[in-house]
Amino acid sequence: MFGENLLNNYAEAVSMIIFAIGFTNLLLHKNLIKKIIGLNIMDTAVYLFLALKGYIKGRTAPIISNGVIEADKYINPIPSGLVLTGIVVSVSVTALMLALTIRLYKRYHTLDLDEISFRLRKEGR
Amino acid sequence: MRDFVQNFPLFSIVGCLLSSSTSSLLKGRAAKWVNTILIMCVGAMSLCVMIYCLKNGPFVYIMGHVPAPWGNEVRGGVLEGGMGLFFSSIMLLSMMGGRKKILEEIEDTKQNLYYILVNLMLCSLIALVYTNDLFTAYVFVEINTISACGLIAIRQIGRTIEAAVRYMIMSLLGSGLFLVGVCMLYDLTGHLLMSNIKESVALLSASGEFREPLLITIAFITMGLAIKSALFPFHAWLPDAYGYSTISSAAILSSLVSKGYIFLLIKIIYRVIGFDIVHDSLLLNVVFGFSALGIIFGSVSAMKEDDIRRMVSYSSVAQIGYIYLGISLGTKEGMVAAVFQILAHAATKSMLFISAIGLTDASNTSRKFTDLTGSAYRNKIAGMGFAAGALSMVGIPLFSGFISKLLFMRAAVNNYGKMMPTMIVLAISTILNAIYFMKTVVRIYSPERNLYEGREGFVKIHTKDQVFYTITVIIFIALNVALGLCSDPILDLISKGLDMFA
Amino acid sequence: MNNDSLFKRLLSWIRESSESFDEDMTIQDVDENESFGVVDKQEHIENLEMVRRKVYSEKENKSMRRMEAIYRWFAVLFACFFTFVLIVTVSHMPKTGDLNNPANNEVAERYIKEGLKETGATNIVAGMILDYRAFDTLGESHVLFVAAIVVTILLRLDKKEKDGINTSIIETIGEAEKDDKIFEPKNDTILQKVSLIFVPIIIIFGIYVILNGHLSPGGGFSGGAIIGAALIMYLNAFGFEKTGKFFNEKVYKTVCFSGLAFYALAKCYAFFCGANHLDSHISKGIAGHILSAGLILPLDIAVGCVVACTMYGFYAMFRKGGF
Amino acid sequence: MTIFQCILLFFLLVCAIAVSFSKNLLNSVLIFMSYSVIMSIVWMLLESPDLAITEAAVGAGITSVLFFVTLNRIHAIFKSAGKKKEDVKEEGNE
Amino acid sequence: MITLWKFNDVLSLSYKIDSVSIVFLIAIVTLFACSGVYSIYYMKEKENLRRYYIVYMLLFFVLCAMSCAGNLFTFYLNYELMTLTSAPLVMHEQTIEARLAGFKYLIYSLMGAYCVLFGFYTLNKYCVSLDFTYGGTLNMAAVSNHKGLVLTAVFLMILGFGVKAGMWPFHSWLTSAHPIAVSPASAVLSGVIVKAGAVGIIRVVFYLAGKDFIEGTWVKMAWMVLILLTILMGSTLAFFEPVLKKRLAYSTISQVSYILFGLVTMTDVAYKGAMLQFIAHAFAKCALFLMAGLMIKISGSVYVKDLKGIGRKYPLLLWCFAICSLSMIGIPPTGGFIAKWYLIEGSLNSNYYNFPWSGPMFLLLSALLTAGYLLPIVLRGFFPGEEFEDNNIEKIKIPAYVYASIIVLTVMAVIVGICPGIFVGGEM
Repeated sequence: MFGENLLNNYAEAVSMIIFAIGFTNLLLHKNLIKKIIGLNIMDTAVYLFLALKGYIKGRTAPIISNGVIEADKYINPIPSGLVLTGIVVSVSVTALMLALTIRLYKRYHTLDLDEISFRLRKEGR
Repeated sequence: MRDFVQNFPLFSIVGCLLSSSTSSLLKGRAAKWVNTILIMCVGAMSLCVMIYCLKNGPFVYIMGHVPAPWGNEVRGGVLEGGMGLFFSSIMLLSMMGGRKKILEEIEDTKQNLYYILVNLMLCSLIALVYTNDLFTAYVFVEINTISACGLIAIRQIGRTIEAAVRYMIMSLLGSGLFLVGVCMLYDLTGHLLMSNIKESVALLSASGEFREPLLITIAFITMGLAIKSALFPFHAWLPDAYGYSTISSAAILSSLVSKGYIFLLIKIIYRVIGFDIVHDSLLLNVVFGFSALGIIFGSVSAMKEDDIRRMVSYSSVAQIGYIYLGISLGTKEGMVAAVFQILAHAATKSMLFISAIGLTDASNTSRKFTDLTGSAYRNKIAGMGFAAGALSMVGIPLFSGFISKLLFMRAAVNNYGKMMPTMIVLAISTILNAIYFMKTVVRIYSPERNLYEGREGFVKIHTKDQVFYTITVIIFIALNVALGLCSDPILDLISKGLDMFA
Repeated sequence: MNNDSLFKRLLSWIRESSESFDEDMTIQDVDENESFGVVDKQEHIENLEMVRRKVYSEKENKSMRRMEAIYRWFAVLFACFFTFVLIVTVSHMPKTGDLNNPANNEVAERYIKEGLKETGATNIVAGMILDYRAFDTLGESHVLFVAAIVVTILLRLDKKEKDGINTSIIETIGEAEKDDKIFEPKNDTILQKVSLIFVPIIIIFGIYVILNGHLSPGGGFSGGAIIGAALIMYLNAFGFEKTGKFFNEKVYKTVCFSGLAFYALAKCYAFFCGANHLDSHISKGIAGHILSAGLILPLDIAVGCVVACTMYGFYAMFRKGGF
Repeated sequence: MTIFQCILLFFLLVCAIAVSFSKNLLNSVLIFMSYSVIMSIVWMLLESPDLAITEAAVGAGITSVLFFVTLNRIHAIFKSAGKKKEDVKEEGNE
Repeated sequence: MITLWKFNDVLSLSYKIDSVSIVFLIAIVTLFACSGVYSIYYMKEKENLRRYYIVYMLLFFVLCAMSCAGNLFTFYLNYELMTLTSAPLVMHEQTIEARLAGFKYLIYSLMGAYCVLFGFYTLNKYCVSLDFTYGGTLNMAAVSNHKGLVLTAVFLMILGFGVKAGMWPFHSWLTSAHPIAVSPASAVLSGVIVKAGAVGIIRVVFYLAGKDFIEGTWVKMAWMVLILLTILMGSTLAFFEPVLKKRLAYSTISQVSYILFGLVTMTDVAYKGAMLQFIAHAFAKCALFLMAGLMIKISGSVYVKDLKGIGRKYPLLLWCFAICSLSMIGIPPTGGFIAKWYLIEGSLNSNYYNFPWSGPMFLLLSALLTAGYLLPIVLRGFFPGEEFEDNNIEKIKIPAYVYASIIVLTVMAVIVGICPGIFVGGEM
């Protein structure tokens, strides 16, 4: 069932648990703001996972100091780049969702999607 | 120095980006013309790419000065070029058809923003079609999602905002799954470019190492893209989003956005994971079940609707089910059928939306069937368009729907395990299609003169008042019939392109 | 917060019927809204009555209550299941921080070995995202752009009071300002003095982060975010009429357009030259100097300007729907 | 170092769970802020300072500010701050 | 075999003419000519005539194309087009019930068409080619291990075409569509379009699957049971039906099943009989419907009981009615007699369980019923009885060309009986 690397990958395990929590919030929480926070948590968890994957024991950040360019002194730079890109995406999506929330609230005065659809059914619109 | 044609993917993508950032300074009309010209240019360039690849095979274009696996790449092939051409032409037609409604339904200070969104949508579609890199695919999927949300929400009534929120939540779940899948894939293979990943995946599956993570990764990516393209259990946002947004948005969303994701999925199946690894995995059976359920459910709830646009939206749930059915058959024929169904559905569904709006205009913008009675006499060309679309959906020969059904049946007959369920599902859904589309056609063609005497809004709309609209619908009908009549060269192109994928 | 209280929370959260917090999110705010300009008050009050009767009356939806309880249990179960699957996956993955992971292959090696020579950037990450994988970053900046556009569509208010509100959810500018005035600072001296001291420092720090993007941690995006935060602080201290003097929508549009257009054109040129094996006449400069690393510095600056303006624009839109 | 990392990860976990169980929205947003700060520290420990800076500026800064202003717009912040409704009104009218 | 257009490797539009299509063409041309002439008079005061005639000519064209179809795809294409073009004729009045009837007609026909489509896809895999060649084109090597599938497909196709041919339990569209449609339309409907289903079954059973493949399988059994039920059911319901056109519609159901009876017997004699029944019934039933239209115009009522004494004022009309009824029943020298003769002979020398005696029994029973529901109209028409005073029948002027069209049809029905050889020469 479980593989042999569980104890080595405890950090990944934690990040994945956080991912699952965020995913569940985004999918199943009733309140819209909580949904959005869940979205952020989910994204950051993925980025944590990615950063952990780039990390190599006993190496330093990929910023070349005093001209040393041996490959075995610096960690893997690729995940950092991907995470940088990803953070921008997540912040723009967050802003968008918040704007939608404001408009929705101005119209329906609630943050609960089920209630809104219930209300629409009642209004017959 | 490579051939000049090979630069065209780069040019079309950067052109879209530039024009979108330029339109933020322009007024509405200017932005409209920029948008039109841009779409035409992109279509022409994709055509050139397709012809070039037909002559001398697919090519890989380095984005930057270092080759793979270090740099970033785009890849041009027959199918990519053809898809680009098709997407841009459908988008052009939808924009032409919905012009009047855009002017009515959107505040004139926000017109140019609408065209910006359309440009960026086109950009993301083209990039999804051409890209050869998974993370780039993720970034452009996000652009696609956000601009689609804008397209839904730009007509600010309560229903569209609610629909946009639902849509965003669903597609954010999808992109989260897709992202984590890509990250795990990167961790397992150490690459992000499709071709390199394919090599390492082949090695891994040969050595049997990392079997479980690989399977779950594939499952995540597939599930994410399926959620984003509204496969059955995740379609809750679809009817509101398609039914209440402004008509061009509805046409573009229903015919292009989900298709872009599906095309990306097909590309991933072929170029990242490898068809032979996928086609005997348990994953396909799950997708098969979901798509079969989706077909039945979509047709049934479309039959229960009394609102014409919601009915058409539900029927597109069923159609997306068809596409996934073709993919999940796991044979070459099934894949060809799925790609052809993408084309046929895009052409038909956008035509249905465009003509539906013509009908509702002629009946005081009410979308209930009771008011639509006889509207085909009030707006002749829209009635013709709707009838043609309905016939194509029902699967009458000479129209595109017949050919895609034929292909599905052929693919199913060659796959003994899934033959019977496929046949039954297709039969049921086709009969349901027949019932609700024929019902609509009979209703819009049955005059109730005495009922609408002198009621305002129920007016005859003459052809000279809607020249663009008429041209659009006529081109749509021609496109449908062309897809139905000369399907052979198109199928030939599709299978060529799929071979180029592998 | 410690754990057992958390556990109590969990149980109570699962058991509670929703009027405890969902209702105070929804119903009680509505009375406040009547003091502010709600768009279509009559209709909304009817909705409210209807909801009070139907949704929140105990006797009418026992079933809804039960549904919600089931819903919560389902949420928890789903989370557990999903976590289990993910942990199983992770447990089969390669070791953390191990040297011979698949991820540490020739790709990363070349980035580190040749990165300085090929891009001229000391900060390899910056070199990578702005040179090797610049296509992603191009897309990324446009993600920000399109998000800004959609937020503008949703929140920018172009309606004056005189053209009436037709059941749509768009409020007028006047209402938004009335809504916003409550949170406007009433010439808070402490805040103004503090921000007078801090804002320049923060802005300078942001500029430093941007300009050193290729030499040290940071880069266009983080620097831009810092500057945007400083602008927002200034706005909170002095209010809109002060910031409006030097930062209005026109500035915002022009900066965004020029930054993005420059970015796209420069990258298009670079890609074109690279792919066709032409020589792009952009000197790499001496590594480690401030004016080096070819296109990376100007791109950082462009991204920084765009991000700063976009962040400030977000805030202004959210506050009162316009600059 | 690993001990410290473990503690931070545990805090991340606690914050993530607490966000979904906290009863009012302001608390959730504050908890989310602290979550981002801890996350940036974790990234600092993982030798990727770029991410740390960006996360600190964006996650803890801009995003939270946007959340706050949103809470203002939807009037969910008074009860959280325990403010009386009346004085809000008179402030609004002056 | 002319090929007009190739869609792809399997689908092509190709036409050729063989014995079946000749018979069908004769029926089509005569019927359309006569009811066209008739509708000049009948449709005079109806509205939007332009649409009516356009659709009429389209239908004529499509039917001719279908009768000459050279392969299954062409046949199916024209079959669908026929459904779509004949629906407007049914709905021509555009009242609510007309629309409902037309909708019912559309849905039934399309469902039938999908059953056909299923079989089409399957045969497409198991046939050598889809061109019609007598004796079947099945690729036995491929079929051998999927016999059940192919049989199912064939049965589905029989059912699908049977919907059009009014086979039980899919007959109910007929009785709702015929009375609603205008008389020339319903004449064409029950004269030709209902037969199109029969032609489709002929094509499938004899020209694609081959009768040796069907012979002795469950398909034949089930099909035969359905047909016998239909024959009996049609005549019985017609016997108890008060409305004239509905009665004729029920009789169409049972009479068309005679054709299928001849097909399912699968002997050459019965096949010839089926052909004769095909053409004889076409003429006679078309004439009957045209006359029914006139009678309803005259008596102003759709019920049979109001036709008393109609023969006093219109003897010629009623004589034609009498002759056509005789042909329906099967009394010499009309075409119905010779057709039923062949049918009974064929079924007698077919050796299939108890079919040799049960088949003829059913035929005779239904012939008696037919006499029971058609002859009383004639008798009451001529001899209304003493207490009859003719006030409800007013004398209206019927132009000569209408009589001419009806008489032509009647005479054709007789000629079929006198010299059948010119319609079905001995060859197949």
